[in-house]
Amino acid sequence: MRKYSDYYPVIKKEILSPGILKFTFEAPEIAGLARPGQFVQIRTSDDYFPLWPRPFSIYDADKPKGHFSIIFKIFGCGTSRLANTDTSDKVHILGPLGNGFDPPAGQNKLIMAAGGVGLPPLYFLSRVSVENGYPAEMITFISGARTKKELFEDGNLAGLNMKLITCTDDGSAGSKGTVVDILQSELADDPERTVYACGPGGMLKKIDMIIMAKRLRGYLSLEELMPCGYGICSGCAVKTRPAENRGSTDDNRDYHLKRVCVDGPVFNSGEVIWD
Amino acid sequence: MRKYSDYYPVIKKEILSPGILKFTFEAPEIAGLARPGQFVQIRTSDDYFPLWPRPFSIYDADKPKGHFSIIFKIFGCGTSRLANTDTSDKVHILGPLGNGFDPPAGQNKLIMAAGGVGLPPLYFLSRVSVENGYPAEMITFISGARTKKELFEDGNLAGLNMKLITCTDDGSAGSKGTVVDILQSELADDPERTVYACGPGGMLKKIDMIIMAKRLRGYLSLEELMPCGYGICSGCAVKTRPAENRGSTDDNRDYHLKRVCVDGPVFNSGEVIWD
Amino acid sequence: MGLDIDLSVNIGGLKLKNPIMTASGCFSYGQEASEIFDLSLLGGVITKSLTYLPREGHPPPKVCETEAGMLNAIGLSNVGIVNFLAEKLPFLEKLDTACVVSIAGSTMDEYARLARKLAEHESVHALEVNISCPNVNEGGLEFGAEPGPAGKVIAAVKKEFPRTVIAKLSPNVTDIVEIAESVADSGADAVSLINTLVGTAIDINTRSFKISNVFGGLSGPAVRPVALAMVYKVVSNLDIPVIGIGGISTTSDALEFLLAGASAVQVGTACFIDPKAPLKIIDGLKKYMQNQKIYDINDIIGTVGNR
Amino acid sequence: MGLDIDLSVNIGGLKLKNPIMTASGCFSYGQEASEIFDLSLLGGVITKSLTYLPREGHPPPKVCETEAGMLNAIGLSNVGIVNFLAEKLPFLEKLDTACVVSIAGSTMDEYARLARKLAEHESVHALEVNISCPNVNEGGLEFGAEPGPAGKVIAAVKKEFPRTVIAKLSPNVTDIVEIAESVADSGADAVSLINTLVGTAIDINTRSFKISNVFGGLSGPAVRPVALAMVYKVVSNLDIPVIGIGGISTTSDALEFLLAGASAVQVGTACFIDPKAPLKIIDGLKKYMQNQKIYDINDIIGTVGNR
Ligand SMILES: Cc1cc2nc3c(=O)[nH]c(=O)nc-3n(C[C@H](O)[C@H](O)[C@H](O)COP(=O)(O)OP(=O)(O)OC[C@H]3O[C@@H](n4cnc5c(N)ncnc54)[C@H](O)[C@@H]3O)c2cc1C
Ligand SMILES: Cc1cc2nc3c(=O)[nH]c(=O)nc-3n(C[C@H](O)[C@H](O)[C@H](O)COP(=O)(O)OP(=O)(O)OC[C@H]3O[C@@H](n4cnc5c(N)ncnc54)[C@H](O)[C@@H]3O)c2cc1C
Ligand SMILES: Cc1cc2nc3c(=O)[nH]c(=O)nc-3n(C[C@H](O)[C@H](O)[C@H](O)COP(=O)(O)O)c2cc1C
Ligand SMILES: Cc1cc2nc3c(=O)[nH]c(=O)nc-3n(C[C@H](O)[C@H](O)[C@H](O)COP(=O)(O)O)c2cc1C
Ligand code: FES
Ligand code: FES
Repeated sequence: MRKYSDYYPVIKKEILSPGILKFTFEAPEIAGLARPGQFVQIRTSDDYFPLWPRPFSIYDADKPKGHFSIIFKIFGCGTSRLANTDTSDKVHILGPLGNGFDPPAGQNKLIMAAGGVGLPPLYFLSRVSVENGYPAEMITFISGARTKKELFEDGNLAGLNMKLITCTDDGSAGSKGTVVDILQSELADDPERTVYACGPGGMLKKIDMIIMAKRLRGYLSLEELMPCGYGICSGCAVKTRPAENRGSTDDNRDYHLKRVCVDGPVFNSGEVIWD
Repeated sequence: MRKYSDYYPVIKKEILSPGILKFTFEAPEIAGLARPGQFVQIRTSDDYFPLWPRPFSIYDADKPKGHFSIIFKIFGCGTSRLANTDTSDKVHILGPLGNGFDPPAGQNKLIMAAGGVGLPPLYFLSRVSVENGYPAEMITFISGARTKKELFEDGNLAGLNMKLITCTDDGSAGSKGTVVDILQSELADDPERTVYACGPGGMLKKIDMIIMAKRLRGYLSLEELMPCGYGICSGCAVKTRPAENRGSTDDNRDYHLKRVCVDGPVFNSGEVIWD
Repeated sequence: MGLDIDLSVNIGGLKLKNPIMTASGCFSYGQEASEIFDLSLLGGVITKSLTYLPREGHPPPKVCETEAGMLNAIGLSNVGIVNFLAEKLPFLEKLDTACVVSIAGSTMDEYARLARKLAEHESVHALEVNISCPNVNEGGLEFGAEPGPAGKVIAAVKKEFPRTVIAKLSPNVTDIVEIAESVADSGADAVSLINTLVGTAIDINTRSFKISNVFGGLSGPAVRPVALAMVYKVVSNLDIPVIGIGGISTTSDALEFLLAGASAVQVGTACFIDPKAPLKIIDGLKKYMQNQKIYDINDIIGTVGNR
Repeated sequence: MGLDIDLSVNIGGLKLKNPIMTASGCFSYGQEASEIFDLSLLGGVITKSLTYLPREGHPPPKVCETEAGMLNAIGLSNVGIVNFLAEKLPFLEKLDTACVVSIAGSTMDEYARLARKLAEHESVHALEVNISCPNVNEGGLEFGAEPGPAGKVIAAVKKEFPRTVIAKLSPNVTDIVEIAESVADSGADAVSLINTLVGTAIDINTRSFKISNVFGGLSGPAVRPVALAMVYKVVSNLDIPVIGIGGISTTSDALEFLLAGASAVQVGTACFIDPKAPLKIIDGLKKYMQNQKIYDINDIIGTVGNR
């Protein structure tokens, strides 16, 4: 798959909530190829703070305009420096990267389980699925955060007319409970769903267990440290079960390493061996 | 001498000419102690690009207000990042540093020879000298640059009513000629002067030769790489002649290292052994 | 429009169209980067170090960032020689660039067997013998840390492989010149240095090591001064061609090594932070030479201090 | 308001009120920094390495910046023992902090004579024996690079100096544990590591080395992972107290070394970029301990991996 590595300008900066920003870039080559679940590696400056570029999921891509956007949360050095980039400044972007989601197939209802800034790839997947004819009413989108001020939305999500459930751990907005809690109660109502999840590792692990226990189909999008993002360093490797071992518990005897950046970031439920 | 090391805010940014900026800081402790010829070490960020703080001469200090200012030219990483600092951002400043100039004594006329951003300490010295009763008409101030757009002035210099000569190497503004050229012709008119010089190494070396040849009194303010700026690393050392050797030519047999940051940056003419 | 610039170099029989190669372990086997740019622009490509059998390598976490550098304990994860020949070499063969295969063994015999297999393939222009991997017991420092074993490995490989043999040296030694001398005496056609420095890092919140293997290899801009010093020491003391490696990210970095006497350089960690870093260096070298009015790269090599 | 925090440590008989010291050559003899803060807040101060006679050191340029680090070839410029005793020690004596004098000699005898002179002064609480300066022939690596000579120097100093003797080790060796073991066997009360890594840098415009001595010592954040690995290796293999040095600039950096098992640390290059760095680290340690509800620093030392 062709990938592009170049300097592209930031053309729009939006603040969605304190510390959560949406950036739009003009990068026709990348926007033209981007699929839901894929990501880009971004480097703000030519110096070495931080050394590695930082990975961000593609939130949306506008092929005709040649734009794509990301939504990110300010954590440390890399995201702070990105946040300080001015409109029209150029940043170094490599992408599109990763396997992306398989488009939903068949008649199953879908549940999107988005924890925090795990939302972007699931929004993109939902938007494209609906546009490709997947009935919006068959998609439930759970968007969760720890607390009200970490919840964010730019209006597009609501515009898709899916069943949208927001939740916060502390109940300060939306339902009270974690994404996992909500997912569980949704599955209690209707156990025949395909689950797509993206968020913190702890959340993904729990969701994976639920999916496996219920023998559903599910896809998890992982976040790992990424030196290169395009498969050359092996630094992002995670332990996975060989296909024949799925479901086995004797995981550490026989594992296979996969690179999150090229073999993922989307993995089948049951594939990843969690710590 | 007491020195302060703390975070102080930039309170004013002025662009004097393309790539030459004047910054004013609110730093009462430093402003209160600053003497002409002294400098500060500035670090814009807590990361390590660049590793060392950068030295800048104090251009002026306003004790009552607790402000001091510098004028600097954008060269590389350190000065670029300083230039990008916003008003009210704090930067790390250590100062005041260095020996500073001996205030002019006696009846001699003075010549200030400022090459490029060598101007700040000589302006400060002139301003203080005039305020302390030194007759402005006894001071000739030569301010030179390579070309017109590298010349700068914020109006204060002219306000002192000294004899002010600006020059450019290419004649695009002021007299045509280098600071050294102008100095030489001034000295031809009136050889009994005390010379104060600050600017690039090559200029200082030539001026030192002239001063020595004419057996005048003169002071040179040097610029060297400065890891620490307060005397602990020896990194800024320059070769100097032991007092008894001044004027000798067999310089490399017997030299003494002095630290520009604490033994300087101001040296007596004849003291430094130039490469 | 100025004279043509000749960037070609010859390193112990290995001809490169320009002195910029990608370092072992920092370029996989080439396919991934070929989705980004045309690999034929490179002077040469060096594969991930191969062992006889495939290896998964160390468990994650395998990498972490440090100040202007990174630690890795990948643990020589590789596809093994058989899969390499079947799946990777055919791709590399088609490129118009030098193909250097890196090998690593846990016994002298493994090195020899790898060399023998690779000798059969003319498209393998050279071997780089990794005797310097700091984070595995196998195939690593036990050979590279002492002159005796280092020389023996090289002699064994040299016996099997008729083309250029490059010994890749470890910086984690008291006297790099001594090791370089030993491999030169044993027939190495060139040496490449440095592999990574041994390092570690601790997460103060979890109070655990940041990489599973505890010790990892430090690479990136942080190590460049150490690498440059070792290259200059070897160049100054021995006649063998030297390939410089360590933190090379920009044209200026590459020039430091060439000026110090390296006949070519390898770009490692910089390929992670900018896949096109090697290409930018090649372009930058041309510009530098144009400005300096030097038309043959060989007129730059080793000229530090004598202008 | 929480319990009191006890930061005091004991390193081979040397008692420190807290584990933060300033590194040799990065603090002169203390006077300059005393114009900025109260030195009595420090755990200890280590002087610039003294030789018997005064030394000017190498000619300029002596230093240059590198990525997240710096090179220096100061060349042991120092005032010599006689001037030190007359002009510098009286100042240090008045401080309420441990006074450690660093010594360096070009012969075994010079080390012994320095130790004998300093033994007379009770206010010299400990000696740090620099057998690891990478950029001078005298007093440097010729002793520190091999276990035999390293041990002999320490034995000679130990014979003359009745209080704590710390051996400062070089990282430019194949096996740091071997050297540490030799000095431990020769009576060293503690080891401190690392001194600088040998490095160099070239100015591509002037095509000359950036420092007059060609080779210099690399220090600063860039070297921290290497230093930490060596500290952890020595701690894991030997019983001797270890003082960690190398790139320590922040509380988190210092904690990495303490967690790895260092009983104290030294702050070097960071004193250049922020004179108060050692104080900030002391404050930061207290905060970290408060947050972690640990009230004795000794309960942090060496606890990496076992929580
Ligand atoms: C494939 C992929 C897609 C991603 N997509 C997005 C996205 O769309 N939006 C987005 O905001 N982020 C996304 N991330 C995460 C993002 O890359 C990190 O937040 C970023 O790398 C942090 O860099 P930093 O330099 O700011 O923080 P660092 O300085 O690297 O880290 C600062 C601190 O934050 C912690 N930290 C870093 N990342 C995370 C995290 N993800 N969760 C919790 N703690 C963390 C670190 O452990 C550290 O303690 C993605 C990651 C991957 C691998
Ligand atoms: C005591 C003292 C007082 C100073 N006062 C002032 C002042 O008042 N105003 C001011 O603008 N500067 C002053 N300087 C110089 C200033 O410190 C440097 O310009 C600055 O350190 C450059 O840092 P940088 O990171 O931007 O450039 P670097 O990245 O360090 O250097 C970039 C390039 O510029 C070159 N360079 C750096 N400094 C100079 C220089 N001074 N002249 C020519 N080339 C240079 C370097 O060799 C390098 O090639 C003073 C220096 C000293 C020692
Ligand atoms: C992730 C990673 C994997 C590496 N794998 C190998 C390897 O398999 N064989 C080898 O000889 N060197 C390996 N190296 C070392 C590099 O080839 C190179 O010698 C070193 O990283 C220094 O160069 P750099 O600073 O440009 O990265 C690896 C380095 C990194 C960072
Ligand atoms: C400018 C400079 C001078 C030094 N001089 C000495 C010295 O005289 N004796 C010594 O044992 N170490 C000396 N060192 C080494 C430091 O004490 C320390 O071991 C090393 O710099 C690593 O620590 P750092 O990264 O915190 O600087 C010097 C280091 C620097 C940067
Ligand atoms: S990040 Fe380098 S292989 Fe995945
Ligand atoms: S800059 Fe450190 S002594 Fe002058």
